[in-house]
Amino acid sequence: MSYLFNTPEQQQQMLQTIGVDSLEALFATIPSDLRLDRPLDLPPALTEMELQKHFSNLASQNVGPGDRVCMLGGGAYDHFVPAAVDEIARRGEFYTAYTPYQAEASQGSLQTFFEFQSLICQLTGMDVSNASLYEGGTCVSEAAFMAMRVTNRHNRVVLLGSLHPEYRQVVETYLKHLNCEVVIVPCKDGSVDPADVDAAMDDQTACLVIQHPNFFGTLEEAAELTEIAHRYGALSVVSYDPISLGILSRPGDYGTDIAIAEGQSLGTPLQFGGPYLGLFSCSEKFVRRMPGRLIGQTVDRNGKRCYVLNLQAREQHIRRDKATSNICSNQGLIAIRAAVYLSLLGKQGIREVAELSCQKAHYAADQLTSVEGIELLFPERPFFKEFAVSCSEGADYLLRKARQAGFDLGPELSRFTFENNPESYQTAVLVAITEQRTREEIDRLVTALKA
Amino acid sequence: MSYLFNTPEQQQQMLQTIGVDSLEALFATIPSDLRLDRPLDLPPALTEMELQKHFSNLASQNVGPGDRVCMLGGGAYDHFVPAAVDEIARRGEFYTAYTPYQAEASQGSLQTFFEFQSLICQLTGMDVSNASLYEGGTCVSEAAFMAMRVTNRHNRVVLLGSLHPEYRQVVETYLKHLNCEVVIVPCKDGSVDPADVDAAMDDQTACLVIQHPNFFGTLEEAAELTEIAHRYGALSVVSYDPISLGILSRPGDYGTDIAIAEGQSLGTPLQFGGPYLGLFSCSEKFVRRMPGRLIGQTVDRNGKRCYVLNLQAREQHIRRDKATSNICSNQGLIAIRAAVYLSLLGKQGIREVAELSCQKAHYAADQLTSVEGIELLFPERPFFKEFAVSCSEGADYLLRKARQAGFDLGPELSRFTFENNPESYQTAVLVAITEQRTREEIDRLVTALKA
Amino acid sequence: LATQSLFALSQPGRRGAQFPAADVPVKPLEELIPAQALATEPTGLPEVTESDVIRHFVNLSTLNMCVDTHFYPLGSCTMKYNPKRHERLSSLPGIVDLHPYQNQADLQGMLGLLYEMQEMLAEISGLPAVSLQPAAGAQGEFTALLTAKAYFEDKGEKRTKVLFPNSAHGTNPASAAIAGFDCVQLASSKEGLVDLEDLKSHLDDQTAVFMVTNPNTLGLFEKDIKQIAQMVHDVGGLVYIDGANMNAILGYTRPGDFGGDMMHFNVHKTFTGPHGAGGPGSGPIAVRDFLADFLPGPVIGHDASAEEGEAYQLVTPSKSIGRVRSFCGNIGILVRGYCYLRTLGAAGLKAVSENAVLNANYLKALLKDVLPVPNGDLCMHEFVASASKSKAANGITAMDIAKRLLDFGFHAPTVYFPLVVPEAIMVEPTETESKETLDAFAETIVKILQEDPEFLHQAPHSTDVSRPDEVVAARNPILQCCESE
Amino acid sequence: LATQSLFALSQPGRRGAQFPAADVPVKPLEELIPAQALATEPTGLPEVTESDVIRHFVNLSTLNMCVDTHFYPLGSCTMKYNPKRHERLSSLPGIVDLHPYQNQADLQGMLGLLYEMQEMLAEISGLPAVSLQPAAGAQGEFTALLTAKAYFEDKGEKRTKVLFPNSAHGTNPASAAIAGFDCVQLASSKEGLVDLEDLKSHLDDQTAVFMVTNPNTLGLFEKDIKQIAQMVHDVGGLVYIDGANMNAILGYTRPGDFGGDMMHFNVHKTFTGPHGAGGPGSGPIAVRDFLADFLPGPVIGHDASAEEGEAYQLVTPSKSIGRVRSFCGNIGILVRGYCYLRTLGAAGLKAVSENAVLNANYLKALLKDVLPVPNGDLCMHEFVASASKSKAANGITAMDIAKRLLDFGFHAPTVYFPLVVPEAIMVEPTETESKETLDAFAETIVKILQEDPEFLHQAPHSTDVSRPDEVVAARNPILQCCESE
Repeated sequence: MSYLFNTPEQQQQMLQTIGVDSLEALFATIPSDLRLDRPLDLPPALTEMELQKHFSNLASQNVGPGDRVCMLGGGAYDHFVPAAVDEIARRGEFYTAYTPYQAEASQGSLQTFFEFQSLICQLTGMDVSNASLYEGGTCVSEAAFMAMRVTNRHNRVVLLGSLHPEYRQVVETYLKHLNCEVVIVPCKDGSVDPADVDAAMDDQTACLVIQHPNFFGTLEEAAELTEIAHRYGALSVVSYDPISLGILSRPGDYGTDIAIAEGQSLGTPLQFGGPYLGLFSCSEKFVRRMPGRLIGQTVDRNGKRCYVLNLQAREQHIRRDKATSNICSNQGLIAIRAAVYLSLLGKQGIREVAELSCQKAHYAADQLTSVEGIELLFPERPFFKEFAVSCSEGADYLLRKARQAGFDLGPELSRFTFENNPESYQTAVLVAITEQRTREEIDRLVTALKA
Repeated sequence: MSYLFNTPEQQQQMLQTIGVDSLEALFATIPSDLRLDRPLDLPPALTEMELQKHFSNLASQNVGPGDRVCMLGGGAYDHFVPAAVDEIARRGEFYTAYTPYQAEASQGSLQTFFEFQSLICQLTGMDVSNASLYEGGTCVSEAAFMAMRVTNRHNRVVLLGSLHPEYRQVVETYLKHLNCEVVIVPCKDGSVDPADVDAAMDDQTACLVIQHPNFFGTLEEAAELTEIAHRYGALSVVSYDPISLGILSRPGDYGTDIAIAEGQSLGTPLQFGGPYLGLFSCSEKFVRRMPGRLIGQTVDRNGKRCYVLNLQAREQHIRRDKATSNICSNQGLIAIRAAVYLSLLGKQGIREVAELSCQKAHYAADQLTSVEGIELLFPERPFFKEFAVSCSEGADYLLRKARQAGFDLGPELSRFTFENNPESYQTAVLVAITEQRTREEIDRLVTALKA
Repeated sequence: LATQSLFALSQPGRRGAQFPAADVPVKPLEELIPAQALATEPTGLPEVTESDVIRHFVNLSTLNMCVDTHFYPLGSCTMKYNPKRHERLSSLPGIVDLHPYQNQADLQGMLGLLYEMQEMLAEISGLPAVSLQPAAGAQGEFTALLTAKAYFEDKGEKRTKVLFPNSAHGTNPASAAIAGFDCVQLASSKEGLVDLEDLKSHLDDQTAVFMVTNPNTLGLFEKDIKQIAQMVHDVGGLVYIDGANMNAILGYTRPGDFGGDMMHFNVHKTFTGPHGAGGPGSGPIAVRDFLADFLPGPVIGHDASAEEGEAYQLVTPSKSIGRVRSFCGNIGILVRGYCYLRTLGAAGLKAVSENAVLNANYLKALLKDVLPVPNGDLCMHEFVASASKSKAANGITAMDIAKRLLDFGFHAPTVYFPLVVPEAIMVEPTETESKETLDAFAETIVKILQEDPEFLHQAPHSTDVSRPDEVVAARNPILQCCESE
Repeated sequence: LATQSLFALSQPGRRGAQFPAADVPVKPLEELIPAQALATEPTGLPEVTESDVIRHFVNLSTLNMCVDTHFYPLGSCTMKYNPKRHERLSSLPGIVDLHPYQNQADLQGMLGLLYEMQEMLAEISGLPAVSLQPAAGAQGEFTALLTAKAYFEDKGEKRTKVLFPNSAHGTNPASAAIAGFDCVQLASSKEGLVDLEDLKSHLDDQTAVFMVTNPNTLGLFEKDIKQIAQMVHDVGGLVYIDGANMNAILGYTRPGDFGGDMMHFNVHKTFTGPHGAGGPGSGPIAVRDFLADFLPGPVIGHDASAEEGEAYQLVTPSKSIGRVRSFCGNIGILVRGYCYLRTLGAAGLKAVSENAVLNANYLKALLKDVLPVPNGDLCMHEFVASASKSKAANGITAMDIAKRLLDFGFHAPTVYFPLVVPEAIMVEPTETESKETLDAFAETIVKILQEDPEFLHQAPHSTDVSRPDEVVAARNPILQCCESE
């Protein structure tokens, strides 16, 4: 039997010490009428060798970036993951430890998370980062909850219509049953008009949620929108692309109150959508209203610098129903990956990745739109590394033709629902270009699409 | 520049401390006429991302066991490697350490190698194992050298003609210029006749080298041959298949003086032939004549049990030209893999792997010989997990047809030279079956060959 | 040196990862991006080499205790061995590199795996409808509560209350609060179980859900669970089973069979996630038939008669509460859980629980004289002892024992939880520890209790740091390192 | 606990790896294998679980110092950073899983890589013919000496002597002896270089090969190397360059350019192999044109005009000495070396040597007052200091310093080698260490030399064990653990 230690002989010795005469007897407190009277109906047990073959078989039924060039976007990106990230994340000392409840036995995790927080602060220009939340989508809800607590306005939040539609759905799931109005300001021509936002805000609005670059890859007037939010006494919540901060102005620079992001791009493989990494940072003044785990520096009884779980009084194991969030884990191992990734890249590397992605994306956009029938969906809007194109012969046609040539584009906009959903979206797909893509690949795609 | 630390500013500070004014000046002791006056002509430097793409491209030009079912043998086998082996071997603490010269900073390696030695002793029934040599082939030469030292007979060794032909070539390379006669006893019908061996031995022979199971996969009369060697005062050297010892009688059981092996099967991937693992064990009485590194148990100044490099007086850094061998490394990391592998398998697991390989190989032999034109090359000889078949339409035909069906067989015997090289070898190939092969695979191969 | 700050290693101009020059025609950034959107200065990320990064984080890692190096009997956390095959298989190309928006026909292997995972969780729970989406147990609770809410609203009921015993995990009330329910905490009985009287007194037509961990956080099976469920059902409420302690009952009894209507699994606990220094978790939920239509989307559907490449599909239930996260779940963790279930099979899972319970009871028996367990004769997979006796006798607290254990190479048990036991020491050995380890642990506890209390108040003595000052940390929070260098 | 014996963990019936039942019809083993060939009892391997194995070896690993955790200035060993991309790339499917007897058409990617490796090594050495076969530097020496022997024999000469300076690595004479040569050890000059007079006096028509490490083991470049080579060539001999110290001169000068006829590389040193706790190494050799035909087979040939799948071929040189090992070499290590060379390129390699030499000279300068270096004003990539002064002054030996350094988190330098320097301390910092680390190391040495000599004789004080008794070990060798349990 796999992973068991006690030999039958030892089991007998142990039962004797306990004072019962069978394993079965240990379960005496489970009333017999509640017992399962048959074996579980599960597939037969496999040895490691068999399981590995089974996985080879499963993997062969998937088509991955190893087989096709990945230009898929929509919140998950094929950025390069240096080997050093795996080297650290696969150390048993990290992945088989748990929440650092015993600080003395967990300084490795604690300092790493503390440095993760520091790196996120340096990346974003924000004062304080927590040690991570689940992923980008739930960060929006957590930010909205926090904004409600901070502003004491519990009945209204405003979201830009250019927010990732799945993030918007998550917010709606979290808020709609709470008597809280979720107002969506429609996105027109690839971004949201600040005047429309101004019109949507009022003095009962807890926050304005901006995604910049937005779901379509284009830039929002994040600074101006933040000012608008503040004019109404609301918090500005900005969901950013962490890679973009290699060249774009940082949320902390333009006065964002809560900066959130999907951190998958920072060294985590795509793995079909998770586990990913929710980045959550804010102004210092709101720190005691933050959700999630916070690591703080302190000294030990000998005056030595060390790290602890800090401000736990906010958390659910102490505050229970009054906690700032119900989240009681962090994405520890993914946060470690991001810490290693950001350390490796440094200020120069993050700039290079951002610039390469941006330059190559623009080259790709130029080349793709040279194909007859393919046009930028939002030709007037600046974008960072992702853009939407429409295809006169339909989105499916474009995707299929690209696949046949060995490229995955997408997602197609028709997968999603939007507040403002013009006809043109039905023939449009997103294209995301990371630093991994090459001119040769882009040219090959374009040649295939022209053929 | 990759992997460098000193920034230009630091370099200047350091040069100042040294008292020279340029990096160039540090190389003043290299006469200028010896300097290379141009850059090295090497391919351009690649970043990690580019190198990874380059490797994907290289790998795609190879066809590996992931693409075809591996039934290749000839001294390297596709046995299953449990994930736990990789988990340990990829720890930086092991792979980025070096020879444990400083015992206090190397108890991890030292105890692991000590346990490796112990595991090999338990596996083989021998008294003493060293901490490994290069690989199976050079073990034969090292054993021959050692036998010469032990017996003080320096001019004659006898090898069975069923020894791996590459091992035989290595022995010849090592010995032929030393005024030492290398006598090969021809292999007939798959094994060597003890009477022929008896005839070949004399009282000037240092050792008899036996491979069992032999290169063709068949069994030799190892016990009887050992007796013959001893009768002439020679040492018996047995090259074994470590997996086979899960069911076969152990070299120590039948009086072998020096037991050697290629240890690749014990948890090391095929990686195109190396690095592999030379296993070398012997009787206790010869321990001070052994080549290679030996780890010994001792106590430290506080009486605590610990481990050290032992009997270094045999080694080249002390004995120089009088050393027992010129080898000054061991296959540390591969020995660690073998230690983990043997620990995981234990006495039960090694038996299972041996039995499965043996049973499946016999099934495969039965099925393959049901194909018209395919026959066992040595139908009379018992074998363990590998066997030779001849194909009436030629070895190439058989290999090609198998490849087309998704199977790699081989090697073909025509690749090698043998002392006794009958015509029948020209149409023969080896087939090796490990525990990884399934009935479904074997049946599929046979169906394809019959088509 | 290990604890030097990463930022202190930074030197201007040092480089870790490097990237090639652009192979496309490069335009000035200002032509691509409006000036006001561009950063005016670089980020403050440190500048270090790859080797700096490796040495720093490898050395830091060695300051952790972990399952791979130490016995880690952290109660309620199921710190069992994490099989290494899971790490290998979940990292295979074709598994680890799939994009969530790929064409479904190119994902049939992955979707098939996830579908099978749903089926296995349904069978283990006895609850037929599964959503893999929740990112962790706490999100599973929240998701299930919303599912219940939607169900009630669909029936035209608006129920406001969620009940839970005072021994519950803190996430239960926190999740209920965020789901917009009023929280009602119930007393525990003398035996450490749900107090039926107190429960009864709070049940009414406003009761939406009764949340209960079973076995509960004292490591005791709620023997009256069927009756409890009946009581809840009688007022029209639903029973939620917090699955944190599933490791005790796999194959022995199922939440769906003892009255639960909804539950979550902690894949990172019960099915060896692993724990990842705090996460990621994965908290799939299983619910009864009549709740299936309300589950968050997408779930994995299977149509055996579909054309090739379409057998497995992402589908959204008809009355879905919506999404609770982006994409489909913490797939990497679910894949590991799948490996585990496929390795163990039915008999293996049952043996897991048998040995988890055996180990807990054995350790409990070894310690019974020095660390009495207030509640329960037999425990399930864990037990909650109390250090009240030693505290009263000579001042040795649960914290002292926990800290001192570190010196002996044991991670501490959970202490001061659950709140209902004074000086609680909550020990969960798991099935992947040996009798030898349990013996050594028990001997150490006995030894510690004979040590000088003053010495213990200062413990641990062998770790890199000892007794960090949490009060100072909270008073003036220092939450990032750059400011202080 | 970490140091508990693996065998002590064994319990009858415990299982680690498990294998499925046979899926073929099973026959009694006795029908397949003659009875006398079958074992009569099982092996004595221990019986432990997978988790036992992991915890045991992970804990053991933490008792090592290594490059990933500590500065490791072990002289002559080039303990530089091992890039993590090498481990990833050398483990890729299609690289790590190739069988040596596959069809060559199915190996063109691997053979192409190895061919390119040959070409790069030829360019770096200035010697055009390369064999990748030797498993380590020592085997490279042996192989080259046999190659030379075959060359002489082919010319009808039978030369018997191999010369080397007394500062040589022990492998030089050991390899020469095994290759059947008489060994002649030469004196070193006052400057620590080859003594030209002594060399001259031993050169004659029996001289086959002069072996020299350059830079030599004192870290000094043999400035007269061209003249030396000329002297050897004048008597018809060949010059062998031990490439252990190539890290000093990459791109600056080449063995082929300064008179070497043959050399080996230590891929695990110069090109970040890695070191693997003692190996595997890889010791490819490069030789002059006229020696190419004698190299061991196979080497990788390239025919650009060949048909697809046949461009790269394994070929055996026409007058080959034969094989020195089975298969083609330590491919896994060569692949890592290939990664390194492709990452660095020409400018990168030159910068490697510049910084290796800079770091050595800088550290030497920092230590010059406390640990004088007897030979040389400027060193190359390493230097050999002497603790003679401190030994004379207060009895602090090289060994004391080495052991005490461990307490401060530094691996010790090589001590007592080369033999020509009393109380030798041989320091090779490598280019992958920072000025900050070198500063800290130098400060520590200064501090140590001010400590109590008695205290130092007992060092190290913080490690798991201290000063193992090697005499006892050698007197009654205990070489396996089972006997004592």
